[in-house]
Amino acid sequence: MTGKLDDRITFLGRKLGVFLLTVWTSATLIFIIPRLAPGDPIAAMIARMSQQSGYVENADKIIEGWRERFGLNDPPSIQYVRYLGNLFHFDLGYSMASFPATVSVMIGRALPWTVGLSLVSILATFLIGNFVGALLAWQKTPRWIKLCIPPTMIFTSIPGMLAAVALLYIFSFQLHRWLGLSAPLFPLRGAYGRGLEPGVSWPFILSVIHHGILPVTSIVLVRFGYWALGMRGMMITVEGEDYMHLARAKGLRPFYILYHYMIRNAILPQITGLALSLGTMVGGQVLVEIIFSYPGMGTLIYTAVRNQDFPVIQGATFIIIVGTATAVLLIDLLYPLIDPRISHQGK
Amino acid sequence: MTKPTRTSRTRDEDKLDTTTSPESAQLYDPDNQDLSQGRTSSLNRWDTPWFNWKLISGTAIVGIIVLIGIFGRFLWDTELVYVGKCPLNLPPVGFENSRGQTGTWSHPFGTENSGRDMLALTIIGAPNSLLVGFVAATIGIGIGILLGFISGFIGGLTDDLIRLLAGITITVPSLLVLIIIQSLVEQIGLFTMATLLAVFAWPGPTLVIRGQVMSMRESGYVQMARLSGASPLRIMFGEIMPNLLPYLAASFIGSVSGSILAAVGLETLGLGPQRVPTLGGTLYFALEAAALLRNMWWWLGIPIFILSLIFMGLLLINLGLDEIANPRLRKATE
Amino acid sequence: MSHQTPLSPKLPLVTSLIKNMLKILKLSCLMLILSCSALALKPVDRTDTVIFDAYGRIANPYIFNWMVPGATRSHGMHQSVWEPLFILNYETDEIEPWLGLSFTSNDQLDIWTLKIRDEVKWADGEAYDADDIVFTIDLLLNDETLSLGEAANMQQWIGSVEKIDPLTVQFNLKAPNPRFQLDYFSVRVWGNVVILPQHVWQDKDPFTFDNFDLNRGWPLGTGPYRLAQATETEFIYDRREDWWGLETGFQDLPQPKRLIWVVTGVEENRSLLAANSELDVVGGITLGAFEAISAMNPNMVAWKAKMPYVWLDPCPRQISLNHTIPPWDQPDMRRAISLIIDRRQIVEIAYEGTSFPSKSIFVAYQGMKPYIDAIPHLWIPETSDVDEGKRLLEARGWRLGSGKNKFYQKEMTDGSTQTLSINLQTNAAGIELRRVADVVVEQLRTAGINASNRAIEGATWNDNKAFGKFEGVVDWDACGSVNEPWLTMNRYTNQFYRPIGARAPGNNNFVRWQGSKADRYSQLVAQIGVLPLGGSGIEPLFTEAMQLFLEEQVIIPLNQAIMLIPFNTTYWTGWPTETNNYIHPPMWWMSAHRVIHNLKKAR
Amino acid sequence: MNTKVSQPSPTTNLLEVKDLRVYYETPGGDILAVDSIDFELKEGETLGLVGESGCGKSTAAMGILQLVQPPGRIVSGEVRLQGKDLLTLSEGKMRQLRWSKLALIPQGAMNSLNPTMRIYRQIQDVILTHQTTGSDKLSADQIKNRILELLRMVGLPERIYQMYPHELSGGMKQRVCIAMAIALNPSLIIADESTSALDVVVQRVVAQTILRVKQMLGVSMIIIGHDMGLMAQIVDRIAVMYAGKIVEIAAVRDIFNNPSHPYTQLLIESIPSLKEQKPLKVTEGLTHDPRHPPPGCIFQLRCPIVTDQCRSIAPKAHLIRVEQSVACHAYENTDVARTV
Repeated sequence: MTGKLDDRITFLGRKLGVFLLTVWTSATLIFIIPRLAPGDPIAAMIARMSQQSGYVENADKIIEGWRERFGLNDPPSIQYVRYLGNLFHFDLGYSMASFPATVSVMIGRALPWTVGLSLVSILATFLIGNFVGALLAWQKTPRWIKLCIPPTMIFTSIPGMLAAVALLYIFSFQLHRWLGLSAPLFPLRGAYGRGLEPGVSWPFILSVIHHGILPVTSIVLVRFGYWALGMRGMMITVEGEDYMHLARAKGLRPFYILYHYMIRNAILPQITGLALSLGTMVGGQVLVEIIFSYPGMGTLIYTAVRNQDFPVIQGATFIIIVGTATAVLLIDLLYPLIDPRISHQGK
Repeated sequence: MTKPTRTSRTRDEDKLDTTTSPESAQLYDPDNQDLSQGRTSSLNRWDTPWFNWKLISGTAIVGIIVLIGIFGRFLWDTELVYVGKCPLNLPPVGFENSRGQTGTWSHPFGTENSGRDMLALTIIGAPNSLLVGFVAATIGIGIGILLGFISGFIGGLTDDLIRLLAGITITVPSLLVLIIIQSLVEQIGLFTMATLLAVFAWPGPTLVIRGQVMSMRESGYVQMARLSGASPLRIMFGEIMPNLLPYLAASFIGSVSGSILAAVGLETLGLGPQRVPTLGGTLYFALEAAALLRNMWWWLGIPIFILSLIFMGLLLINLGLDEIANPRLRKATE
Repeated sequence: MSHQTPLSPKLPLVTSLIKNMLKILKLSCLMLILSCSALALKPVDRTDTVIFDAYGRIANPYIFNWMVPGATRSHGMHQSVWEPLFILNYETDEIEPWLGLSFTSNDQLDIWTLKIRDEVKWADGEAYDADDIVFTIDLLLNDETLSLGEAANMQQWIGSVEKIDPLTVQFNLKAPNPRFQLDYFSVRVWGNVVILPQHVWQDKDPFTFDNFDLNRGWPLGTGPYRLAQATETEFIYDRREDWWGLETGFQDLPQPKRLIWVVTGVEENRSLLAANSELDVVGGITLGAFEAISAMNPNMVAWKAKMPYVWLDPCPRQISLNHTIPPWDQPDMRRAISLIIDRRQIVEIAYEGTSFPSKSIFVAYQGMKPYIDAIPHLWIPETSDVDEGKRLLEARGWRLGSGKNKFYQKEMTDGSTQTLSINLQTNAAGIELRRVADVVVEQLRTAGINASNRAIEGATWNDNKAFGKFEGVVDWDACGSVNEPWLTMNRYTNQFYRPIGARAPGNNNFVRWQGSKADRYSQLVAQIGVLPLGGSGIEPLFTEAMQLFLEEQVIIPLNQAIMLIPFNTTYWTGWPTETNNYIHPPMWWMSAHRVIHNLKKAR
Repeated sequence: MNTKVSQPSPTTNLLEVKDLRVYYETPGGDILAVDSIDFELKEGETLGLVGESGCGKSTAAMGILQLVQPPGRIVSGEVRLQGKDLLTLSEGKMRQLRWSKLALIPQGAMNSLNPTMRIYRQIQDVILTHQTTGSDKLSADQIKNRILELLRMVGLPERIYQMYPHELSGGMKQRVCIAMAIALNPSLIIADESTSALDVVVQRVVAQTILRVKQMLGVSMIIIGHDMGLMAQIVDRIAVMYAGKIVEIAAVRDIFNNPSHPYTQLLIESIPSLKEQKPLKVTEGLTHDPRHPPPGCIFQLRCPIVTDQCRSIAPKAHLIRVEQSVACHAYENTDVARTV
C-alpha cells in the first residue's frame, strides 16, 4: 500500500503491454506455424471426401474453387493482414474442413462442454490435491491415512487417457457384469443421455453429471498428485514458520490452526497454479475428450490440426492464448490482493 | 586481540568463532539454530543429506531399467520387437487368451497383434522412453539454465525479452507445433523426438531458475563475491550454481518425467517414431486394436506397468532431491 | 469474389468486435439453455428403434446442405431422408430404380433421358418432379467456382438439362459417357447427386444455406423418415406415416419407427455399446473387437458367418512407387518389390487374416469378375518369389552387402556406394495402412532393401502424393471401378501426367507414369471409355491395356480392403449377409435405404 | 479474569521444574538438549534463562509449554504449574491451559505473526478459543474494545488493529506479541529471546514494554536471552545454562558480583568494557558431542580450572549462599545448606 498512483499506472501499463505483445506474437505464430507444414487444407478436405466415396472426379477443379473462396491464393502478407484484422474484430471466419460452419459457431458449441468438464475437474483436482497434500504434511493426521495416501499417487504416473480407458472398462463395461446388474454404472460415451434435449431440466442436468463423472475422475486421478506434492512441500515450509509455533502456544484448536494458519499460507502459491490451469483450460483435454467422445475443444483442436483447418486452428488457439495470457495478467494484477505480503511495488 | 588462524580449524570451530563475537557480550547466533539441526550433519559421515532412501530407491528403479536395457539385449533376441517375428496375440506364460491359446516360454510376456514380442519390447522400449526423456530434459534444462541465468543475472530488457519468449512458448499449444514440425521432419527417430519435446521443456525451468538466481543475486555471499571483484561468470558458476545444484537436479528429473509423459502422449496418438519400439507406440497399437476389449491386458498392462515404474522411480528421485534441497522436508519425514 | 475479405463482413470495429465476442458467448449459452429442437420427442420403444453408428465426431451437426464439402450426410440423412434415383446393387450387379424409373441414352451415349416415378412427394406434400431435378442440375452448372459438391463433374459432362414433361428430364452431354447414370445417379459408391426441393432452395445461397429448421420441416426429403432431433452426438429420425411410397404402393413403410445415429468415438467405445446392445450397427471394427463382442453378445452377425467375417471395401490397397526417382524408375525394380512382398503375410499379420491378397488392381466384386477372370495369366501370382525379385535387383547391378551392412549396394558412376533404400509414406489418420507398411518394411529389409515407413498427416500425405514428393506410398488410389474397369484404368492415363512439383489432378497418375507404353495404354483406355457398359468390344482393348500396365508394374497391388460391419440381431433381423445378400452391407452408404426397408423386428 | 484460584502446593512457588529432560532423536543417538534441569519460580518473580546458542534454553521453555516438536521429546521430569503437573495433562486439557495460564512471547518476532491474518484477528482468536461457553462470553464489541485496550497497553496506536503484519516494523510486531501474551491475564509469560532480532534501540523499547506490562499485571515471567546487560535490568534471578544443564542459578546481583561457576565467570568477563580490552576466553576449548556427553562435568572441555574429578564425576548443585546454587566441584565444601 506504499505504492503511489504513478507507480501503479506504470505497473499496469507494463503488464498490459506484455499481455498485448504476447497475444500478438502468439497470434502471429499460429498464423505461420500451420502454414509451414506442407499440405493444402482444401486438398485434404477433398481427400477425406474421396475416403468416403472412393474417388472424387475433378478434384483439382474443386480444390481451386475453394482455395479462391478462402483467399488462400492471395500472397501470405495479405492473408496475414486480413487475419489480424479479423482477429481484431474477433471475427474467426469459416471453417475450411467443415464449411460453411463458422469457427465461432464451432467454438461456441464446444466451449461449454470443455469449460464444464475442465472447470469441475480442475477445481476438484485442486481441492482434493491440496486437501491430500495438507493431510500428508499435517502432524496430527492419523498414521493410517498417511500410509494410505501415497499408494494413490501411483495414478500420477499413468498418462490420463490410460486411466480413462481403464475407468471406462471397469465402470462402464465390466463392473455391472460382475455385479450382475443389467445396465452399466456409467455411460460409455457422450456428454448427455440419448434422446434428451439440452436445456435447463433435471433429467438433462442429471444426465450431464452422470456422463461427466468418469471423464472428471480420470482427470482428477492423474492430476491430484501434483497438487498434493506441491501442497505438502508448502505445508512443511509453513510448518517450520515461527507463527506456527506461536499458534500452537496460543492453545488454538488443531483444526483452527490447520485451516487458518497452515492451509491459508500454504495455498497461496498454489493459487497461481490454479489460475494458470483455469487460463489454459479452454484448450480442453484432448485425449480424455477423444476417449469419452466428449464434444469439447480438445477434440475440436485435435481434429482441426490433423485436417490443417487453418481458421479453426487459429480461432481455437487464439482463444486459448487469450485465456492463458489473461490468466497470467490477472495473476500479476490480483495476486497482491490474495497475498497481503506482496504489493504492486514488486520488481 | 588474537585472530585465530582459519586454515587449521574445523568447521565447528569456525562456527564457534562467530558465535561469540568480540563486539558484544551477546551469545548471538544469527541463525538461532537449535540443537537438533546443523551439528548432526557434520558429525557422522553416513549422515549426509544425499544418503536419502527415496533418492536411493528411485535411482535403483531407474537404474534397473537402464541395466535391463543394456544387458537385456544380450540375453534376449531383441529382433523379436519387429513386426511379424512371432505368432500373434499370445498371452504371457501361465495365462490364456480369448482364443484359448496358452502362453509359452518362447514369449514369456506374450505377443501383440502384429507379432511383436512383449519382452523384447520391454527391453528395448523402456530404456528408449528414458532416453527420450533424458535427452529432452537435458536440452530443455540446458536452455533453461542458460536463459534463466542470463535473464536473472542481467535483467532489464534481456530479462523482459526472455520472459516474453517463455510466455509465448507456454501459450502456443504444443500439440499443434509438434504435429506440424513432425510433418516437416524427414524421419522421426528418438533424438528428433527428444529435440521436439525440448522445444516445450525449457520455459518452465527458465522461469524458475530466473527467480532463484534473482533472489540469490541479492543474497549476502553473492554481494560479497561481487564486492571482491569476481567476474559475473565466476559468480554465476562459482557461487550461484553450486547452491542451485540440488534444486536443478530436482527440476531436471521433473523435466525428464514431463518429457517422457509428453513423448508417450504423442506416441499414443500415433505420432511417435516409426520403426523404433517405444512404450507409447505399443499403447497406440493396443488402443487402436481394442486390446482391453480383447482381454489382452498384457498388451496395455506391461507398458503401463513399466511406465509407472519409471515415473515412480523418477518421482522418488525427485522427492529425495527435494528433501536434500529443502532441509525442512527432510526433517518432516525423519 | 472480393479479394480483400473473402467471407468476412465489414462492420465498424468496436461494434463488430463486441458483436462477435458476444456471439460466441451467446451461442455457448443458447446451446445450454435453449432447446435445440422445437419438436418435443415422443418416447419410442427400444424394440421399435434402430441405432446406427455415425463414426467419429460430426464437425457441424446443424448443416444439412450436402453440397458443401464439410457437411455430413451419412449420419442418417442419405440413408433415410434423401432418397436416390437409382441404386447399384453390388450383389446382383444391377442398377435398381428408386425415385427414378429409367435412365436411358441415345446410341451416341451423349443424350440421356431420365424418367422418374409418378406421385413422388416431398415430406411437405409438394411434388417431386422434373423441375426439382432441372433446378438442382442448373444450380451445379452455374457454380463458376466449381466448389459445390458434384459441380465440377456436372460441368464436365453436361451441356444443358431440360424438362421434357413433369416426369421426364433430358441431359445433353458435352461428350459421350456410357457411365453417366452409373457414376452420378446410381449410388455407385457411398452416395450420389441428391436432388434438392426447388421450392426450398430457389432463393437460398447454396454456399451458406444450412438447410436446418425443424419447424419448417428442413432438411426436407422424400424418404420415409424425417429428422426429429440433431445434436452434437446424436441424430434422431422418426417415421413418417405419410410417405409417398406407401400411398403409391412402391413399398410398405419400413418397420422401425425411429432411427438414431450416434457418434461413437473410439473402437473400444462402440464395441462396448454394441456388446451392450445399445448399437444395432457398428461401423467397421477390427477382428479382435468383433471376436470380443461376439463372445459377449451372441446376437452379433457380420457379412460372412465365419472367419474372416468381412465384406470387401471398394478401394484395394497398393504401393505406389514414384516413377521419376531412380532406381524405382525402372519397371524391373518395381517388379522386384512386387515379387518380394508376401501378400499373404500382410493379410495374416496386418489384417489378422481378415483380408485377401489382391490378384488384380481391382476390387474383387461380382461386377468386376468378368474382367479379372479374362486375363488370369497376367495377374500377380499367389505366392511371393523373393529369389526372382533378388535376381531382378542383381541384374540391375545391386549386390548384397556383407557383414554389418546386409543391404543391397551399388557402385554409382561417381564412385560412391549407394544402399538400396526406400521410404514408404502412409496416412497417419488411420492405423491400417501403417500396419500394412510395417509388414512390408520388414519383408523388404529381410530381402536386403533398407526400407522404412513414415506416417504423416493426411493433408501433407495428400500433397506429397500430388506433387510427387515421395519415393513410395501405401495408398488406395486405384480406387474407382466397382462393376466396370474404365474408371480405375483411366486414373493412370497420360492426360493426368504432371512433372514433379506440379499437382497431379485429383491424384490421378500421381506415380507419374509416362512413355510410349503409357501413351498406348491411354489410347486404349480412351477407346474403352466411349463403349457402352458391358459392351463386347471392351475385352480385347482391356487385355492389351492391362498387359502394358502390368509390364510396367505401374502400381504394386497388395490386398483387398475390408470392412467388418457387425450387425446386432437382438432387436432387428434382416441384415444383409453373404447368405441373405439382397444388397451390399455398408450402412453409411445411400444404399442403406434397401436395408432399412428390409429390417424385421426380432421379437 | 481470576487466575489465582487455588494453590494446593504449600510453597508460594508458581512453577516448579524437576528433572526435566528433553532429548532430540537423531540417527546417531539422542541429543541431550535439556538434561535434567530443576528450578522454581515464585509468584510475581522474573527469572532470566541465559546461555549460548544451542544450550537448550529455548528447548527448556518449550518443554515447560509442552510444545517440543518431533524429533524432540520430553523424556522425563515434572513441570508443576500451581502444583498441577503439566506433563500428566491430556492434550486437550493442556491446550486449554495454554495462553490462559501460560503465554509465550516468541523469539523471531519478525515471523511470529501469521502474514495472512489481520492483527486483530490474531489477538481475537486466542480470546475466542479460550472463552468458556458460559456467561462470561464477550460480545463482538467487548472483544474489539479489549483488543484496542491491549494495543494501548503496549503503546501501539489503534490503526494497528486493521493492519497486516508485513505493514508493521519489527518492534511493533514484537509489541503486538506482547499484547497478545497478556490478552488473557496469564499467570506465567515466557519471553523467548523476544528482543534478539531487533536493533538495540528497539530492544530497549520492547524490554521496557515487557517490564511495564509485568509491573502492571504482576505476572511471573521467564525471560530467555543471551544479552546479560539487558537481563540485568528486567529479571530478579538468573539461571545460566550450559549444554542442557543449569550450571548456576542466583539473584541478578549475585551473578554479576559473584559469578561462581567458571562458565558464568567467562560469560561475565566477556561483557565488553571500554576501560580494558580483555582476551576472549570463551572461544578456547572444545564443545563435546551433544549425543555423547563426557562422563563427569559437562563443562570440562572448556573449563580453565578443570581437575581429574571433573572428568569422572558429575558435579551436584551446591548452594553456596542464599538463593545461589552452582553445579561445580570447586564449591564442594562451601555448601551452605542443602542441594537444590
